Amino acid sequence: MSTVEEVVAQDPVVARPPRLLARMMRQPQAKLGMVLTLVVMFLALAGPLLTPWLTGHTSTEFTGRPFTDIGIFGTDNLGRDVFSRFLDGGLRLIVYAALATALGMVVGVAVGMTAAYSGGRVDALIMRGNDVLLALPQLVFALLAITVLGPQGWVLVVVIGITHAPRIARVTRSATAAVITEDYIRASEMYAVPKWKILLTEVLPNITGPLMVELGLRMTYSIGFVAALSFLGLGMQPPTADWGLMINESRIALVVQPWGVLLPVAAIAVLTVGTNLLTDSLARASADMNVGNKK
Amino acid sequence: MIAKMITKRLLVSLVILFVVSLLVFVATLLLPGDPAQAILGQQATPERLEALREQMNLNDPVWVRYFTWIGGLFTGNLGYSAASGGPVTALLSDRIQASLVLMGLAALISIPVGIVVGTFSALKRGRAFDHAATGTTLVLASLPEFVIGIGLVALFSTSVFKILPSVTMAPPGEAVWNYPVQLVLPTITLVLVVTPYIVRMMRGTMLEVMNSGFVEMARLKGVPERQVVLRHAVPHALAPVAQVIAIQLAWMAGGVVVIEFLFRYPGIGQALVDAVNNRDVQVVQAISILIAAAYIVVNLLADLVGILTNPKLRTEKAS
Amino acid sequence: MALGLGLLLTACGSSEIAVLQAPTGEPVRGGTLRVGLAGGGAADSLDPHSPVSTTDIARVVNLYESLLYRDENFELKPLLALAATPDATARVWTVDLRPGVKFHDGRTVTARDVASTFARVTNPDDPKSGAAALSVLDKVEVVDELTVRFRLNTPTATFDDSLGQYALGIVPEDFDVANPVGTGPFKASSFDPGRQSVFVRNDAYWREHEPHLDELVILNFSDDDAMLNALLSTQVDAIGQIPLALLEVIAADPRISILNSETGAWLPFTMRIDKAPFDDVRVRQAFRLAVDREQMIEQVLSGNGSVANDLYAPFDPGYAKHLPQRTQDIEKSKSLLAEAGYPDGLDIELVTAPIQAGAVEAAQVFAQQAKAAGIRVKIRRVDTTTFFGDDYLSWTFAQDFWYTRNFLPQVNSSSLPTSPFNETHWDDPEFLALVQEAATEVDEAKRNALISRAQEIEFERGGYIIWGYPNQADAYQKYVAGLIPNKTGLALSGFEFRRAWIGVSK
Amino acid sequence: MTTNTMDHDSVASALCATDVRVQTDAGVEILHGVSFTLQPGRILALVGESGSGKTTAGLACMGHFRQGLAKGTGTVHLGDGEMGNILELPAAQLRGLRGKTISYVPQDPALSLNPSMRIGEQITETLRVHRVGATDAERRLRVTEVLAEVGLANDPAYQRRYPHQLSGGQQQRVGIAMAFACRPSVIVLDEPTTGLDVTTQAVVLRTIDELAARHQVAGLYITHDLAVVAEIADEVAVMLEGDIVEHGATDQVLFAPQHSYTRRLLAAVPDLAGKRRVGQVEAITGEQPLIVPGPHGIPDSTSTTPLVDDAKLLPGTMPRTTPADTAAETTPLLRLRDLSLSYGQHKVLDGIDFQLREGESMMLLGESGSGKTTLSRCVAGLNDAYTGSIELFGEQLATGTRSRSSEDRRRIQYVFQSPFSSLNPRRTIAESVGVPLQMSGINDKHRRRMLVLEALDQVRLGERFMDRRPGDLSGGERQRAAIARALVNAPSLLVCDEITSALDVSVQASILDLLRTLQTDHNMSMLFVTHNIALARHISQRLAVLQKGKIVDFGTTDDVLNNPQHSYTQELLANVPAFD
Repeated sequence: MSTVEEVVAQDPVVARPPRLLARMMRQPQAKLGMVLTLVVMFLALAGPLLTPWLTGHTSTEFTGRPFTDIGIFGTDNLGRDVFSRFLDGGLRLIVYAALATALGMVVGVAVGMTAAYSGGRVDALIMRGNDVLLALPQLVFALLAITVLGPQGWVLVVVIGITHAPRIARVTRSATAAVITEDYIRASEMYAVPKWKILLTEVLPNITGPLMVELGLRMTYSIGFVAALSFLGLGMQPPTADWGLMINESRIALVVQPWGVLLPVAAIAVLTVGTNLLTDSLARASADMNVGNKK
Repeated sequence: MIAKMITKRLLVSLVILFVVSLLVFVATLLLPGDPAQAILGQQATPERLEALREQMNLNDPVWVRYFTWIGGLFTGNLGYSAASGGPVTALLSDRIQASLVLMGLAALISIPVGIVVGTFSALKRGRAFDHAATGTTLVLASLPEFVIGIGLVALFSTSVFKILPSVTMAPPGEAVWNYPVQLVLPTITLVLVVTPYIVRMMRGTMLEVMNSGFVEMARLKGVPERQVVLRHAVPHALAPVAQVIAIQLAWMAGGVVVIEFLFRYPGIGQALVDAVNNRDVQVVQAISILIAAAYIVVNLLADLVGILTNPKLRTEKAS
Repeated sequence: MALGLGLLLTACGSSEIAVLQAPTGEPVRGGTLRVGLAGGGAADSLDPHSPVSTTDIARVVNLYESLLYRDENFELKPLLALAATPDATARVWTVDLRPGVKFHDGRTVTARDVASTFARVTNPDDPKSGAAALSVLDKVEVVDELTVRFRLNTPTATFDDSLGQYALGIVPEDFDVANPVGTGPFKASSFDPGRQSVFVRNDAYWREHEPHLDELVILNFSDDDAMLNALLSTQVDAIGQIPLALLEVIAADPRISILNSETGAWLPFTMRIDKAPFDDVRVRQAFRLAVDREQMIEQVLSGNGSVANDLYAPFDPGYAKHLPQRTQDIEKSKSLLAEAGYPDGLDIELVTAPIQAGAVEAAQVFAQQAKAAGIRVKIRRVDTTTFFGDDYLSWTFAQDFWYTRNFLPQVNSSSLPTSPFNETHWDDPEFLALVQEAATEVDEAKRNALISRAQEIEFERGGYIIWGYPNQADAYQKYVAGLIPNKTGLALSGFEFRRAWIGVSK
Repeated sequence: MTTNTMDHDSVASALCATDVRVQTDAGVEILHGVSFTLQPGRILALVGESGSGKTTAGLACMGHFRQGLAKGTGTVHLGDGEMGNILELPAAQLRGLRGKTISYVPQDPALSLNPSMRIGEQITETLRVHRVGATDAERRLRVTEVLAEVGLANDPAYQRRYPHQLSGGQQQRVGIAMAFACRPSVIVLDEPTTGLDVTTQAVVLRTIDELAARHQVAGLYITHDLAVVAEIADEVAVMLEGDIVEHGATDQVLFAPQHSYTRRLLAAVPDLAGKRRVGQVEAITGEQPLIVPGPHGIPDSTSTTPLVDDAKLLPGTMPRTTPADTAAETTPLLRLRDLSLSYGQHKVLDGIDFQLREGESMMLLGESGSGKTTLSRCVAGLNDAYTGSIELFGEQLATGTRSRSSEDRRRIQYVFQSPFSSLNPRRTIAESVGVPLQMSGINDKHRRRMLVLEALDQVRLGERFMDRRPGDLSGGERQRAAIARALVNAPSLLVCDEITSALDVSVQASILDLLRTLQTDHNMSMLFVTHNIALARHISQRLAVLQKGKIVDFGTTDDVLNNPQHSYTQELLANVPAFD
């Protein structure tokens, strides 16, 4: 379950998912998604450990001239072993994506629930602020931020997290809005349960469905986003071995030496498809679960 | 009533645009490095630097610069490109065209395709077509745009078939659309990125609507199925889908950057990346604002569509 | 991907007549040459005296001509001048102009034009890029129609070198960029900044039979990919400076010829000798010893370059050939570091930017090599603008790029406390003395001796790590003839398209 | 097996359904072979509680099966049956019949009318698809005609309206007009009056009745409301769990029920007169099913149900014994003074004054929009936007619940209308019921659990429910749990807002029973808010009639019901369907 659980683990707010996850895993496409995700996850996590002895080279040493087919998958633009770099290049991508997603979720959920619950001016204010952030496309935002602050890891995480937040906030808000009309919220109001407690104990458990779906979705996007930034040369910096960066460095020679591009592209594709399959089945699961609740 | 709603929307949009402009301006202020230096390069003598700084009124206080700039926005004068010294508008005009052509093509293809495919897989729920459609869209929806792009390139222009150009290379000064074959891959990429969302949304809403009371009623009235779909169901599904389409179009405004970069497409996306590297502050500002404006306008339109297609709102007075 | 389009055309043999033999024999007159060059942008200009981008240079070289110029072997040759001769003190230089040379508008070049040209370049209000090297120039006297006398404030034995800058094209007194009149082999016919410029043959050109071409088109390209594709799809006939890593691939195309020129251009690492850790000469030596120059050339230039010995100006007659080639010596490097107080290595940040093909790559390779010596390099990649921004010339450990120059001019621009780009903050009294003496030494032999002694000092304690001289590789269609290797580091035989001709009709 | 008192050969039947069986896609049979016949000009009522399969049966007559259901088996013949078995007709022919020969009036017009089509157009569409009328002009004539028939305005302006511009009653009449537009021979009405207030209901029923009579249309009237049946139906078929357990002429079924289920059902129906002893019966559906339904209908176990034991008299029927008068002088438990509340210029509550004594139960009667819920929420402190004062035991309460003391909060408890929304689906019953205790400072988990258990026992749920989640409970059980939450803190006033309106009659009966017991045993006061006047005698000693935010009638239940002062109350009483 690594993705989901790992991701869930990062997200303190998702309280009691087991039933949901159980329903999710019942679907074949969830199983497929799990397999795909796990495969890439394994590659990414174990890769760094495997590199030297599996390929005989570290990800930075030189094995020949650039863009030759020395080694299993040839060499890259600096004559380094493509396969070694590939094995070494997934970890950061995934970690950064996960962190960014977690950040976005925490901020977004907090903001969204507050907005929906307090309503009125606060709500309006927060949501307008949201719209402002949303009016700058994520990439433009990232471009600006990264050129201002430089392409350090934390900048990536924060930028992506921040750009996710308003989108997550929207979802959270509407989910919350749907829940707070329910009488059990009014009931706890009646018993003067503190507002924060209402949000945490009454509202949150009832929006985990949409939230986890959003979580999966954002995770998928984050992966693509981190990779895309590296691909634009604004993400990971050389000589780091990173899938996005590999694509950026090797694409000029796609004809001569396609592996430098195709391996990472394939990995990213499989990973995102995997996570998205999981997310999708999660969505279905939570959907028919809510049906269950409504009787 | 409705007029009020619309004007309210408009005002809100304007405010947002204003705040965004502030954001962009501040952000570009923070860009490290001296634009003047950036333009003149390392051979520049202090005298020339100073002269240029003066000419770009980099020496004015910040707020003055902001207002000269914002004022320019309204007079359609986006300032002078630091890099070229020429007016930004002139610099961007044909790039904007190029981007619009690309996005327009993509939209033209993906919207109808999305709606039709979505509707069909909803009607053919659970059948082969539906499974195929949902499967494909799910996969496509999960792929980052540049992955799709590179995939296509590898497939159609380098590794498997070698039938399509992988980069746009209009001889300088010529419009991109004089070389349609070069537009194919970028367009397809955009379409493949955008369509899945439309399909999925259309399918979802159609399924909902087809289960709704009034569709059942229409059937029980003996209305022929195709009329039920075309007259009762589809119109209802369109409103929410319009939202998604708007979001997708808006997304294109930003997402096109990566794709243009990938295909060397001479649009605003690439211009933005270049400008950021050249510290061409004016251009960065202009493009960011442009994209933001486009985004806001599209969303506004979606809202308006929503308002106008909703009889409840349209006839507020009557009731 | 870059070559996608190209290979496609190769694959399904495009409709063009693929010429597989380079044309031989007498040059054919006529035809258009379309040249693609990367770089340049909306800031391009036809100003003869402040070329910035490569495309600017290419245009300037073909529109205008300076008094002297550097030929393909980097030798100083007369161009609009017949000779430039110093007096005994090297304070006064007399230049005899080539008679009968005509501007594009038909007027004859006179001494007055030369004077006004130099006035324009050194105009204190708006000094042009050539001005830096002319700081010694006091005034320009018109002796007669065809003789000019340059009076200098300090004796300069190599003033002729300054006169040989391509950015010193001679223009008429009443010159105006709007009407770019020069004496070059081509006349400007249209110019679209950042896009392309079209030049036509200057029929009144003073060289016999040249130029061969009717028309010269210079196209800007935003990047290598596009440029390569343009060449391979025969949208251009020749392109300047291709990525060395792809040299072999491109060469493999039967329709394409490669022009692979050795140069004296250099891509150094710059260590600020007045800042820790580099204020300790042993650290500088340690760093120099940590470099595996052969591997640098292999990885960064795919082998297309020549090993350097931490010295610039390899083509200078005074170049210190006698010095032993420095090679990687990790042990020595380590011990030096230990002596300098870094027994267990040190961490250092290397600022790099894509300022030139191979720069960022070189940084990565260095980082990898230096590990062995316990030098832990953190690469900080910035973009070109930031690199040349406020901190330029004050980075502790960075890189730079220089075209081929001879020793003294190079020193003037980068290795004197007074020079505009002294990036290593090099200020060595002994070195300084030698250089000043050499600058005024009119006797060539003596001067060369001084120069090589100065280079010994540079070799001992200099702040540059100069690992190699990258080749300049250009590619062109087989049907293009007349282009020859050129050491100046300028692409496509120094942009001397007067020599070029089209073998067969396309 | 099907009991059928009519022999359909005598009259030419309009529709004849025999042994209709319907399965879910999963293969579970939910309709076990029902048969019935519809006669022209007569209306057959198909009665049953939720889940009894009555709607499925109704739609089966039109050859329509909702999602999740497989095509039914059996035969449905129209008129002389030359059309053949509807259940086997090809789609095209079926379409020809629907809306033309046999038409349908949906349960909720708000959902069944296309919100983005003008009503005129929606009716015309029916005519057009069935080629009724040669030209649109003719059709427009028919539309105006039929609109008039159902008693709506029929001017073009009206026809150009959208559904949302009509009231519920008007929407429903549009639905009926649509159904009658093509002059069908059979019409299926699916709970057409649920959700309408009694007055409108009466109008709609009358419309249906006379139209059916005038055009000799055979009607199948699906409903859960036996009172309505009495009003409109000529015959009744009672359904339970997919079977018709009893079928006969209306009077016979209502007054001489054969089947035990019918009896219990009847017994559960509250009547205005209060003669019937509602609540002695066990709840039937959902909770403890009487008999386990076999595939072949229900064995008619006519076991004697405990009949009225006159020993236990209803409070209210004997004012003397109620604390009402004894406590007359003591300060009232609750007193409202000039309670008003308005949103903008719209006055929701307009100067409410009343008092409630200890141990007394008051019914707050009003139709939707009368402000009754707002009023009850003001009392509970859920709505603090009111002016005027609410006093509990003589001392004025703060407006909002948060600003009230926890003691005040404990004293007044509120039970919400919908048990499906008032319990957090993600928390166990014990957790939910425990909240009030927690908030009134009982932190000892064990103690809390004990109290919760007590409360659950009071509402007859008991330990086994403690750790279940609402999802696993039936509506009635949920409502009991909700009540338990209100009781757990031993309140002195219980505010019940429409708490039975979402429940089946039998369940409602059991809840009423429960409330009454609580009231009598714990001498607890109650504010019982409802729109159903028929409940009055079964629950309350006092009755306040609320209209447009004003109390228009007030007094002991008997007084008000026997001689209503206000015209509105009189109208209500006149329109309330009843069978005696």
